[in-house]
Amino acid sequence: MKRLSILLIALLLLVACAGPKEGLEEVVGNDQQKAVEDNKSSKQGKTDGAVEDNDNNGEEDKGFEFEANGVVIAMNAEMAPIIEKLGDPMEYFEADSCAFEGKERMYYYSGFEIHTYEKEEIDHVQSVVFNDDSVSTKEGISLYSDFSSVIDAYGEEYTLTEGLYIYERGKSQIKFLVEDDEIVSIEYVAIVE
Amino acid sequence: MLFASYNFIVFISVLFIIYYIIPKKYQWVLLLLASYLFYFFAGPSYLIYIAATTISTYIAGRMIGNIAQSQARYLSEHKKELTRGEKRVYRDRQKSKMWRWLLACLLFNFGILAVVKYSNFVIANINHISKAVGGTGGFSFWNIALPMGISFYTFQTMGYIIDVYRGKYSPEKNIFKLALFVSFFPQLVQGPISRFDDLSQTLFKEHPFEYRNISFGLQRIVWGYFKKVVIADRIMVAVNTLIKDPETYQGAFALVGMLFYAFQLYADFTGGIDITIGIAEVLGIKVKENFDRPYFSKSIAEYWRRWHITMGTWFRDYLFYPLSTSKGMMKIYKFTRQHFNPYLGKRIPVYISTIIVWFTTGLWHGSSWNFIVWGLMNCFVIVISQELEPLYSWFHSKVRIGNTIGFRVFQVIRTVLLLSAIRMFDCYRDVPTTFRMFGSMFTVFNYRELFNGSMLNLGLSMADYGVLLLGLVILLTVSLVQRKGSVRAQLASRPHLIRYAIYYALLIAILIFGAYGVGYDSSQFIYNQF
Amino acid sequence: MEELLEILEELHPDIDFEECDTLIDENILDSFDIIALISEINLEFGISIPPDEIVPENFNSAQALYQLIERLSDED
Amino acid sequence: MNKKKFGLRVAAVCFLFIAIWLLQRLLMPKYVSAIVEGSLIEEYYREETSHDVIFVGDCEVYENISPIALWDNYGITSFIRGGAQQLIWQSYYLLEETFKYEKPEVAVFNILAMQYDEPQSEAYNRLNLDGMRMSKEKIKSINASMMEDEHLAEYLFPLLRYHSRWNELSWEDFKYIFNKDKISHNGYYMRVDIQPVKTIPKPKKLPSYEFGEKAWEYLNRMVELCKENDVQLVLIKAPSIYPHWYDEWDAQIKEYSEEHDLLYINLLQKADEVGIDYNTDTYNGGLHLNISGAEKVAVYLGNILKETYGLKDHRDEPELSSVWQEKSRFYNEMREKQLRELEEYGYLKSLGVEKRED
Repeated sequence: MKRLSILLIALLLLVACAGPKEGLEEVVGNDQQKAVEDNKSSKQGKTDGAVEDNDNNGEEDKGFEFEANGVVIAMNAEMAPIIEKLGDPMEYFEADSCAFEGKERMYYYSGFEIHTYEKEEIDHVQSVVFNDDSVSTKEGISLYSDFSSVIDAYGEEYTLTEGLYIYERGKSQIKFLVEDDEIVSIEYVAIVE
Repeated sequence: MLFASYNFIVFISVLFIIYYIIPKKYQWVLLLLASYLFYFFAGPSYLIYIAATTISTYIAGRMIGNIAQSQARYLSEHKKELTRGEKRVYRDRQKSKMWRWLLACLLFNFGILAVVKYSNFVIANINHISKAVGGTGGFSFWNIALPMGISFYTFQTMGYIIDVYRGKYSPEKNIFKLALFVSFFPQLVQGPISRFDDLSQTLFKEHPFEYRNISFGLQRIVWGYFKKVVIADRIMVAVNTLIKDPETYQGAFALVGMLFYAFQLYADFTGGIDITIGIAEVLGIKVKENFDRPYFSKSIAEYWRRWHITMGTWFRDYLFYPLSTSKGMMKIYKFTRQHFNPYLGKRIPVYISTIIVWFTTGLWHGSSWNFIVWGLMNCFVIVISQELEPLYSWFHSKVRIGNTIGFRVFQVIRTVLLLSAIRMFDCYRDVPTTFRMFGSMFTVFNYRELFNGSMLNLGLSMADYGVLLLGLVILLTVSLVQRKGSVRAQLASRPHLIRYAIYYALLIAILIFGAYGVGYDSSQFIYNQF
Repeated sequence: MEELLEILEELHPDIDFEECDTLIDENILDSFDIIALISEINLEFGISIPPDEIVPENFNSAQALYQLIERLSDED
Repeated sequence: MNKKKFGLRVAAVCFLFIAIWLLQRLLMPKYVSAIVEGSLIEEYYREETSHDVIFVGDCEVYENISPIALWDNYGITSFIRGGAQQLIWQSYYLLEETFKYEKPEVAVFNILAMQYDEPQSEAYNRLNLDGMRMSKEKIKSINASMMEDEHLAEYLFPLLRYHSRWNELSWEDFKYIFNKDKISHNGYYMRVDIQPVKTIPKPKKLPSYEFGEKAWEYLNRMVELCKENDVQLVLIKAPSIYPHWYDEWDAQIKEYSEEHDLLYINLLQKADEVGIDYNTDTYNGGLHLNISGAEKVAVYLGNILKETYGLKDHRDEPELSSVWQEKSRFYNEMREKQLRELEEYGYLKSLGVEKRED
């Protein structure tokens, strides 16, 4: 019994803190941590994080995807499995980057082309460009349709510069170039860190 | 302007030179200008906040001072004719006038702090509750930027006004001197929280060029940068990888993250304070020490007397004592004493105050539940160990190990582990995650993974770990040398060759091994959040 | 002084308060005692000890404490 | 403080600065065997004789024109101050700096850089700026080129930029700490291998074909600068097929050159006239020419420059001749070496070129 209680106390020693008996400031040891944290937490927006729901909106993070012949092409995805599913491209072009290693590769398929970038020697999808109106986005927009259809499908949250409407979602953008209310270019672009 | 930025280094270099060139009576004016310039770089709009605090505190201080003065004059002029009771009535009336000024000043300044720092936290909580009861929770967040260092300078300035109210010293008559006290730039970002009577002794003085001050100050600055740039900013890369993705990094990795964070926080915070005190030293100004080798503490209570000391004493002097000796607490004391027993009577007021203090301390650190829980956990541990005290005494009387070195080392390690574990609350994104991660250390047995190369996927290379290990050894060595007094003074008595070899090695180590610049972009990003 | 010693002895019957002048330095009084003491003094003498007087020098001996009480009541 | 003590302190400070300077030399990339493009800009300072023609611009100048061929065929002396993805303001400041050393007859600018109106990447900035000697122009160029998170201090003291290379130092870094081998031929980066053009990528539609404001500003300044120094400015577009040179761009440059009375030569349009065979004259599918293509461009361009500006044939000047003979020797030696290498391995192993799968 005695042994047991000694063991128990030894355990308590682990959990709690037995300081020697101390004077004035004993309980008052209420210091602080870090100045720095002060700023950190506020800027990290922990304020919101602490109380808000944690179920991240998956859609939001996923980004725009293009689908061709049943193959999903997501931005920043690895290219190899996509080629495997899509088959060999009609045409292929690779461009050295000046001075540094790494190539930009372009794969031409019917109606669209895929550009890739190299990261750690693996090709990833950089962008998808539409070349004719035989393909359309998942939301049903194809080249040469009216611009109003874009607003219907993608909403009003775009940024506009010189006729280029850019929507952003997750790590991707979709860009519509509009001339005289007609969509003349559609491009998916990866946001690369 | 961060401490670890080229701009800041240029800024202080230029300041040091001008400071010792201009006539000495303008030195403090230069510091005021420099401080406001420093603050201007942080965000021009922030100047409004710090100016508001300065002006309001100045006015309140002067008014309280005037009341106190006229009270003293009145009492000495009418010493003879007033009875004791009349004096008391007069004094109470004056006191309540002063109290109103103090209260107005406190409400105004803590009000600013509350609005900029805590309104979004409150809104988030209201929204959450409203959602829980079926509402929409639709209050939108305020978009207010948090002025740099507002928690620090507000506390420092409120300490001043409370002291003036208590009659500890008379108020500063020169508003620009008060402005310098509020905004003194080296301590603006992360403390220490100085006291006016202490800092003003050297802050407004004329400082001749003294080789020893400059040399010691510069050494301290270099040492601070070493801790911050070589150690803290490097290990931060791994810490951020670990805590940003708690789903992946469980068990052993949670433990590693916990220990790394303790290491990072120590190097970062004490390094920053070294830079602060070093800068002040070069300027001939003495700023209070904020740390006393905290990781050698044998208990959490002791740790809190050795870590961020100026913050702790602030809470003690301006919150804990007033609270625990307030009228309300005395009533509670009396009540429990009479109706229960003296033991409880002694404890309950103190514990209530302690809990409030820790709640506030948590809140001060950050406006989230993480920090509140973190504060209360500290409180919990301290209260528990206090209550278990008789048990420990009994234990020690049975098992005589209390004074062996082994036991002391055990105490130190236990304390560091414990405080690191509590600190997990300020790592992870919310309270439940923290509990889950803590639990995973005991339920997820992936400790073998630490040795299969996954440690190299955290953003640090083998070379980085080498640097960190070396850094840890140096930190430990310096801490041990510190037990014999100032490291710099001990160094100064060594032969030139050894001294300079050490200074240069440290300086070059920062230049080469510092985790700054391109290639550390990600850490730069994280860094900005501090 | 008598009342003060009574209060003190009630807190720690085992200490000779008339002799000891290291009450704080030797950790005889902990913060609970201090707070309790302040409350008792308030009840007994009608004097409130302000927070900035809570320093070791004022609490190290019964004598120092008594001087503090005298000083504070003198102001009235 | 006595004299001895003071002297010791000065010595101690000097020692520190020397140590830091040595470390800086050690840690800066040497650009000798990999990314040799980083050496191009600084090789200009080794030149001991002046030049008739100075080229500035991106890879379309330093890979596509052979100064040695210009000498061999016309006795024209030239240097290419080109750099990878050199931005127009970098070209401008390089010209400004060059004019401090010498006043050439002609300055040639490759116009593709007009497409960029903003700094593009830190890495390319480094390749173009680090090689410059410290000068007013260098600082102005740095200030015009810095990305958002770059700092002037890291250019003035490159140690701040390259310190983290401490764990990737190689033997090369020690070997070339003071002196580096020459890698270019008056700024020309030689390649003898061949990869024919198979595909010409389709141009992407752009929201706007207008060049940016900053690009125009520096083009104007370049025109002014050349006028002030009495140097003829020639604009060229090299015969690289990618990145795409849009007709809309061409029209703007054409218009501009007419307005300012400049010679503008679109070598891409005149590829047939130049004699470029995209099956044999390019080493990476039409982006850059190999030595055969670069010599053809030099011959074509040299003729125009000689005819238009009456550039003198220096081949009968003994002093210049001997200098350029040495350059030719180095040029031919490297060509032989690359050809041998190509034969042996099938690719240029020493240049860090990847082996092609096809």
